[in-house]
Amino acid sequence: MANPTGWKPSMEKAAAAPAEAPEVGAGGATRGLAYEEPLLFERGSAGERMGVSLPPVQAGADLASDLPSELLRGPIAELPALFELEVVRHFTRLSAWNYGIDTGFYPLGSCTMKYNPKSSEALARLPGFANAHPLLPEELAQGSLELMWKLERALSEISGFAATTLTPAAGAQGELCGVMMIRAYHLSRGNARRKVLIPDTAHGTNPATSALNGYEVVQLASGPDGRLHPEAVRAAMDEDVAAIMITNPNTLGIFESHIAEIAEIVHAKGGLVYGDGANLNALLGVARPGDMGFDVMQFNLHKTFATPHGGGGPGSGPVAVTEALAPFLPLPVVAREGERFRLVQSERERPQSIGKLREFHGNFGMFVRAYALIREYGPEGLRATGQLAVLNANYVRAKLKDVYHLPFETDSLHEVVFTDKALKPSGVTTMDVAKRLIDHGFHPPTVYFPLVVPGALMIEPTETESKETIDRFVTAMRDVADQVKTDPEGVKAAPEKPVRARLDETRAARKPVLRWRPGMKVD
Amino acid sequence: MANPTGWKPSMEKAAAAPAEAPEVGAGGATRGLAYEEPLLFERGSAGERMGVSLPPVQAGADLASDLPSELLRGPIAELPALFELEVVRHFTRLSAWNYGIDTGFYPLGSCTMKYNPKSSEALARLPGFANAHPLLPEELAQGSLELMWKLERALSEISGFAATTLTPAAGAQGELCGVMMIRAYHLSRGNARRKVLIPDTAHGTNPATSALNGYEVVQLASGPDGRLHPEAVRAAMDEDVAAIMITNPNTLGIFESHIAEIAEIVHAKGGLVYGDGANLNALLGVARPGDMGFDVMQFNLHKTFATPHGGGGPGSGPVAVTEALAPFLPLPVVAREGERFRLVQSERERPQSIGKLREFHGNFGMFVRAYALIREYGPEGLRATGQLAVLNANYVRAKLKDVYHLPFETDSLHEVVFTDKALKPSGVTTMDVAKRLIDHGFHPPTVYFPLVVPGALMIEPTETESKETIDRFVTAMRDVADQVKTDPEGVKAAPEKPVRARLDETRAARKPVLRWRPGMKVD
Amino acid sequence: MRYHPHTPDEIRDMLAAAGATSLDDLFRSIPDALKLKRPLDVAPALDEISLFAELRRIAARNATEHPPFVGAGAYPHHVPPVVDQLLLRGEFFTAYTPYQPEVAQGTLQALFEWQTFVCLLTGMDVANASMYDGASSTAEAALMATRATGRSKVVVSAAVHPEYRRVLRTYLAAMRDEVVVVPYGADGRTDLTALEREVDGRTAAVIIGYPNFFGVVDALPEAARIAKKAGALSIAVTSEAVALGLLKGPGELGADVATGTFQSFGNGLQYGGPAPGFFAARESILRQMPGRLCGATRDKHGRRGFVLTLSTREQHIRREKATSNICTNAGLCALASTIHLALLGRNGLAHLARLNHARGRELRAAMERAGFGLRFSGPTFNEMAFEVGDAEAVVSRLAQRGIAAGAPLARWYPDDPRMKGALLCVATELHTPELIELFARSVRG
Amino acid sequence: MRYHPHTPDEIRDMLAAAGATSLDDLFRSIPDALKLKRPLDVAPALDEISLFAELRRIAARNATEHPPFVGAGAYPHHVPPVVDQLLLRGEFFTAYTPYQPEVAQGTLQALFEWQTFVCLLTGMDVANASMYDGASSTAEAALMATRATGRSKVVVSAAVHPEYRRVLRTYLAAMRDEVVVVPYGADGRTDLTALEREVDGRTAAVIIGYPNFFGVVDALPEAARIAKKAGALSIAVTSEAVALGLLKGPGELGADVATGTFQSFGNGLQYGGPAPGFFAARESILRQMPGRLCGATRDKHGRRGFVLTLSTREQHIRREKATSNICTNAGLCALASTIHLALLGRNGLAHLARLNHARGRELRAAMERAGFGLRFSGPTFNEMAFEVGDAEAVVSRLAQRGIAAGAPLARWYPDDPRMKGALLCVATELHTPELIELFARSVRG
Ligand SMILES: Cc1ncc(COP(=O)(O)O)c(C=O)c1O
Ligand SMILES: Cc1ncc(COP(=O)(O)O)c(C=O)c1O
Repeated sequence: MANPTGWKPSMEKAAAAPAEAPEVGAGGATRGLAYEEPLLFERGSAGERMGVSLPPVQAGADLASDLPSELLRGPIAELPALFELEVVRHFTRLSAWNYGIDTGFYPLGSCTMKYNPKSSEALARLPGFANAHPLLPEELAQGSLELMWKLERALSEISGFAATTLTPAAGAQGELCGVMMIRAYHLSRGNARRKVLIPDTAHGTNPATSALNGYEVVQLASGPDGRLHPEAVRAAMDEDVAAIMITNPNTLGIFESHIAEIAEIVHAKGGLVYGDGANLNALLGVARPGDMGFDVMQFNLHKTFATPHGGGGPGSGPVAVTEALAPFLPLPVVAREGERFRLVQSERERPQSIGKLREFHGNFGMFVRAYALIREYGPEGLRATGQLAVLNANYVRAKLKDVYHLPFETDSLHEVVFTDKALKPSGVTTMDVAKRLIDHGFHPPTVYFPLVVPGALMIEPTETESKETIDRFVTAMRDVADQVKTDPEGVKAAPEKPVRARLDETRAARKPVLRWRPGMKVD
Repeated sequence: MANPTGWKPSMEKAAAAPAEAPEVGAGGATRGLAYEEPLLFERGSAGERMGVSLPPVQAGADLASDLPSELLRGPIAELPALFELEVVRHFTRLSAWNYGIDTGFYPLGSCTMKYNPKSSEALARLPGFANAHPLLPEELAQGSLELMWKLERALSEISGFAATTLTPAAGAQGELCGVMMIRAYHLSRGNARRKVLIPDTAHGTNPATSALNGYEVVQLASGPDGRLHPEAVRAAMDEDVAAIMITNPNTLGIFESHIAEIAEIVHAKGGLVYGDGANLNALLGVARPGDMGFDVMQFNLHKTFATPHGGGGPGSGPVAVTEALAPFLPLPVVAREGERFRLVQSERERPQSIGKLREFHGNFGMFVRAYALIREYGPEGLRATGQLAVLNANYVRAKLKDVYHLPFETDSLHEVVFTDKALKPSGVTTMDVAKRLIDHGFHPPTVYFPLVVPGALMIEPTETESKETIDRFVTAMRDVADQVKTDPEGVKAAPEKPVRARLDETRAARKPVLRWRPGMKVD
Repeated sequence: MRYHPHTPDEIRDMLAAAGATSLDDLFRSIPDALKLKRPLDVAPALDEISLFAELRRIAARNATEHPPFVGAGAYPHHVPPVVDQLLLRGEFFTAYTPYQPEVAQGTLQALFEWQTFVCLLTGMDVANASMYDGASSTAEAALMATRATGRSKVVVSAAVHPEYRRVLRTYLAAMRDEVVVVPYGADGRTDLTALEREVDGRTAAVIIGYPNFFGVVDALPEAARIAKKAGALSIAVTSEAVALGLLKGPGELGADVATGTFQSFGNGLQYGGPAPGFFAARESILRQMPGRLCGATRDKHGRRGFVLTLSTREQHIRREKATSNICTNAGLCALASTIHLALLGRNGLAHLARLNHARGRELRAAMERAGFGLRFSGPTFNEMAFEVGDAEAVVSRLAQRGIAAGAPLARWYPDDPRMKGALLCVATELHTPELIELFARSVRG
Repeated sequence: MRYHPHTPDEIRDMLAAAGATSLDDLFRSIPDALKLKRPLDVAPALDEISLFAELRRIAARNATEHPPFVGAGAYPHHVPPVVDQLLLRGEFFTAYTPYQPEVAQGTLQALFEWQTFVCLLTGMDVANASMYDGASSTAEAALMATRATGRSKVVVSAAVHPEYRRVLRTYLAAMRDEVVVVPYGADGRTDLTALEREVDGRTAAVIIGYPNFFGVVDALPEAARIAKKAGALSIAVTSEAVALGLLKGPGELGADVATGTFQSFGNGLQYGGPAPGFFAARESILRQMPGRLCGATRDKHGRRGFVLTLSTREQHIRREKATSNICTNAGLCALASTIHLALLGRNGLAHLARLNHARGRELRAAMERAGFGLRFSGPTFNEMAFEVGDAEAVVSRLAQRGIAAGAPLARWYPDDPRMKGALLCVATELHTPELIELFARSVRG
């Protein structure tokens, strides 16, 4: 095999070096065998090799006869020719370079990285669900429709709203859907309005979503306690404001306790209150956005309801609304008629609908998993989820606040944000701490977000982590803080254990290499 | 977490050490993150934690009432109390300490470590197969019976025998079954006879099996060409010899070309010829033991027909026989009556049967996989399997015979045996070479077997390995041979990369610690 | 609770450490008036055995015994079991967006391989790390075109998937961008004269299906030429990506952007989602692209590695100035496609595409034998519209036998009299010749 | 061929390197007369899609909709999906016997955990790394007893699983060891007076079921005492290991050896195999034990690790003097049990056992309501024999409804008139109260 990954074979040299047991981190991290693996395109043979077993093509299926020859292509030369075992080894080895929830603690703030139940995978693969075509005649798809209808009802109850659409593909599309409905609502009353108010703690998708809807974003400063204050809203609120987008608890893990008053202020001027539900995990069974003055809210089903999204997705972003906004829900809508269910697909039946957001009905595969989780938890389980998520975060906070700077003394709910302020003298940054945690055996927290907190370290343990695990994480965080004092360079040199040391992001952006090409070089 | 695995946390020290990229072996082996993991029993909480979700026990199910109280036990104190994610992480991390076929090349001679198709796993899990109870009324188990009947037919054809039993659990039980039938055959003619002839190249299960049947083992020396010679057999053969057990090709990967003459000699004195079919992979579609004078032979289905046996099993050891031995086949036997199949269970129908070897009908789960493979291969695929297995072994042989000592110049079939003779001066042994291969990224070959070859290195690539893979393995073997010259200590220090360096086997045997106990110590 | 590790003792200790008197006390920052005073009104908890029984009951209410003869944007294909067994590996399955590249090289290299597969099949220079689906990907392409060209008119062929067009309208509504639809001809291809007429100096993008909604291989080269002449971007939309194993990539035919879905590779039907939307374009448009991008770089020892890059386009940095609001994408679905494409490779993809085309021809022949002609005369891949008289009646009749017959085109084209009897059907490697014959006969009834 | 990587060119090059002129030439060491001159007469090759169709057809000929009410050595239990998803991890699934411990620590630690689970449940000191199944494990125990005691008589209770006894006879036949069967009483327990009479100075082992074949908790402590008095080893056989979550381990009750299967933990029915046989014993017998043993040790850096040990007992070293000929065992099945037991743990196992016992009582109550009494008066766990009149008739009648009713005991005890109407039935966590009620009513008909 050539040497595309740039490692230098050097067996003799290294072998001669004195053998010693590698360091072991608080999370048990040590070193073991790993394997360099070239790109698929750098593998395989020039020949007829193939990793699938397909039926033969009937002889005499002469293509030219019915397809324009100028549009035909032969086999794509740059594609590799691999056999099944080669592919199995490739992905088995690649996977070992990854860290997932199944590997260990993954306190990535704002992402609610909780355990994804394996049962759900078996359920989502039941042939009736997995093989259902989205355009099945309704009488052949009653199972899908029943499940969607029941999930909609459950989500409406959990969030305290009148109705829910399951369609959106992820949180951001849920936001898009919600703001579109807000816009449609205002339009229906004559004027779409121009502005959307967004606190400075908000996730980037909030302003981006507003912009996509043609709204001008007015950023509101949070108070010294990390909360949005009524005054700030009152000052910015006017008849030209379509809505305010609030995340509650916000991205600092702090409950926006003035939410009711803020909602009043906004409603008084005819505006609507959008709830970014990405942090709903904190409130499950304890409080409901629909009871706080929110008019519309998206769920991040893949976070709060534990649907797998390995590598960055898929998500699912259902949107719940009040009665007033229900007419604007996107299509399709599942309607129940006795024991039968049907899909309302046409604007003729829902003239005020904002229309369609997906080619079909949403990420059904995720609906199955989320519904299964809700059914296994029941009311008590859901409430315990919120309570234990908040307990874990507060425990971490209590155990670390003496060594890491806590920018806000305000109560935390499901996550806690620290900063690298205390480490500054040593020159060690949040990024260094994050990388050093890898050598201890933990996935780093979210870093440098929210933007209002310089050097933020955002820790969200979730309810599926045990006290033992959190105690080990706390030990690691404290070890790193100690090491910053004794050996800052050691911290900056991290990580040492993974198959790759710190990667050069500047180089990647300066000369983008975004795909393989024959003879590809990275320099 | 305590520190049961004996590693020394030492983050500062090691982190301060100069960072450098680790060596990379010819098989791509490098180092990456791994995780120390305590025993299950060293984990978990003292409380009510549980990793399963079970229905409640109806209240008022008062045990004492109908079970003798002196026999009742409470929860077993030493068992751990874990939750699902904890268990998932435990086994995910443990698995990463392993090397399997899916990880890389696994040339473990005599074990035929070929790719285990993933399709077979999906097929074996079809509810109709997976959930079938062995005592299902026959009319409800026609699927299982049809599959067994068809597999029996296919195996009989592939091996060239009249009939096959699927019952035995593995190769060794297949041998047991075969020798029992031989014994029953002789008994039926008045005398069980006393001895079994076994060449010195035989696998340990052959003599062990004979002994289990009360036979005295007479070992025959192979000739200088690694073959058993007719003279040796003629000299040892008499009316007291029940059978000769021959592995063909033998464990040197050499075809016993005198097999026909040897069979004649044995048959002439009323003896039978047993074939150890563990190496059948070499002959698939090319030659058939049934055509060579063998009277009975076991298959190692889990090897030749690629059924998974992770960690040491399960196996499956069907036995094929000639017409003459068919009456002695163990029970059950699958009988076909038109489109219906039934199990012959009773000695009344098969008075000469040796009886039962398993509580039920054999390892059915393995039958599904083996049958699927045979169906996907068809005649051409089976023949190609034998041919390519032999091609790979001969290619390895050609590429290494100048650096490793080849004890026999005789043609090889599916595997090749080298020795460490050429390395002796340096003090490096076969075991050292094996361990050093690990650092290169390969599973070591079988070592020190067969016993007739001092320091044997037994390499069986199988047909599912590509030329590229074998070329990398050859490079590794040659690198090691070179290193032996320049740096023998480096080779003896191997392996360096796995989570564990060389383990102390003497210590393990001197003071056996074979299970966890509270406060367990290893010293 | 198998997912909740906390024992009563641990809860007590942790509360003490956190200085709280009870679990409720942790929520003191929530005004009492805003708290829920009752248990949620959702069904009671189920143990795993009952859960499986209940979901099996629900799943059994779907009829999925036979492969559907309907495609129309979602295609029934065989997914080799090896794909799912690799996909389920926890290290892939339970990792999120690779924000920390040193512990996400597996995800990142696989994304880099995905981006390469998308480029090779579409004939484009660059591709992103995936989109929600084909429709939103196409809508984002249109938005990108309006940004890139500073123009606001989007011209779309009526032969582009109608649901894609609905999503396009939803996305563009807010920007008050103008969507103009041009008709198709009797061959099922876009009417080029009409297109030529509509595309002008105000046109930002021309959108055309390839193959289009009718399964017809539309006039992409011509459409691209018309767009280029007017300084507009041409966007080719593909929902049956298997076709790209037989047909040239949109990039080779002059398209500037290629969008659609790779659902056909490694992703089952799942009642319509999730599946990986793809987005590919020419190098020149790179910095206008939505979504995540994975790029190659080196680590401090000089070893090649991968990272997310050019993120200054994205919402988490650029906020309201971002090229899109997309954050979570369809990573796992993209991985499934990547694994399936790796298995197919050069030879398998070509074979699969030929096979699908051949099955399409068998369907056509069988339907003709049964007395049903083609609705459109244009060239097709594995999907085509037949003239069956009363399409809705056929669908209900076959539904009674548990067969999904096809998509009655009149549902989307109520005003086009030609569509009254048009039934859109597909045949793939899953539809054996016997099954196809049976189907054609049942359509006749 | 997706499993054969070789291209024609590679084959050519490799043949050249090997100095062979053709693939056939590689087999020149096989005399021509011994070669097969024709293609094998097996069915032609199938592509994956056709393969799945064919095996689905075959699987569909089995009726497995309802959980069977028959146990008799194989028990229907719920296996949480997480077990299988972990088991399928390639590093476990495709590794073999851990001959090279440095690259097999995963397998080895899991085996060490398995051995510990077996010891904890059986109350024994040591356990091996698994056996083929319960029957062969029991037979090997008897052989071990004859070796250890130098005696040749094996006394076995007629209430031990009849198929186990058949296997025992097969295994002992060659050694001319003598097997004596002692009867059971009206309570379904071993007749202790008869046992006392049979066990003498020539007796190597006493074998008794726990619970026995009738589901009855047999008189193990008494039997063990009788054996000990005569200097024989007592062997307790358990096929429904869930019972050990509620009943004391055989070791606690005086047994010297415990054998049986852990199929109930993590291993499905699979028409009877594979499943992990277990073998546990007192420390004193350690060196007489068959099978592989995993032990703890340290590596050169002092870190704890695991290896296969005491292999001087085994065939690959001792050859004809080995304690057994077993080589490949049931490793993967033992891993499945280990994972399931880890999930169950202290609390889950106790709960599962109580639940099974409770379901057994519900079955008994339902059958009594339906008019069917117990055949035996002895205490039972989750399985018991009912008096149903014509047992075979009941079985065929319920088979027509796709239900596996139970095991008619007369099949194994044709000469015992008491067994004529005896039907052995089981109820586990899979048999809901509703299902049990329905079953009892259908038995009545
Ligand atoms: C607070 C917040 N809002 C919105 C989003 C966007 O959700 P998604 O990534 O599902 O589009 C996220 C996810 O990162 C988030 O953390
Ligand atoms: C030559 C030979 N014979 C017999 C056996 C025994 O087969 P099994 O391990 O399936 O019992 C083996 C397996 O190691 C073998 O290699």
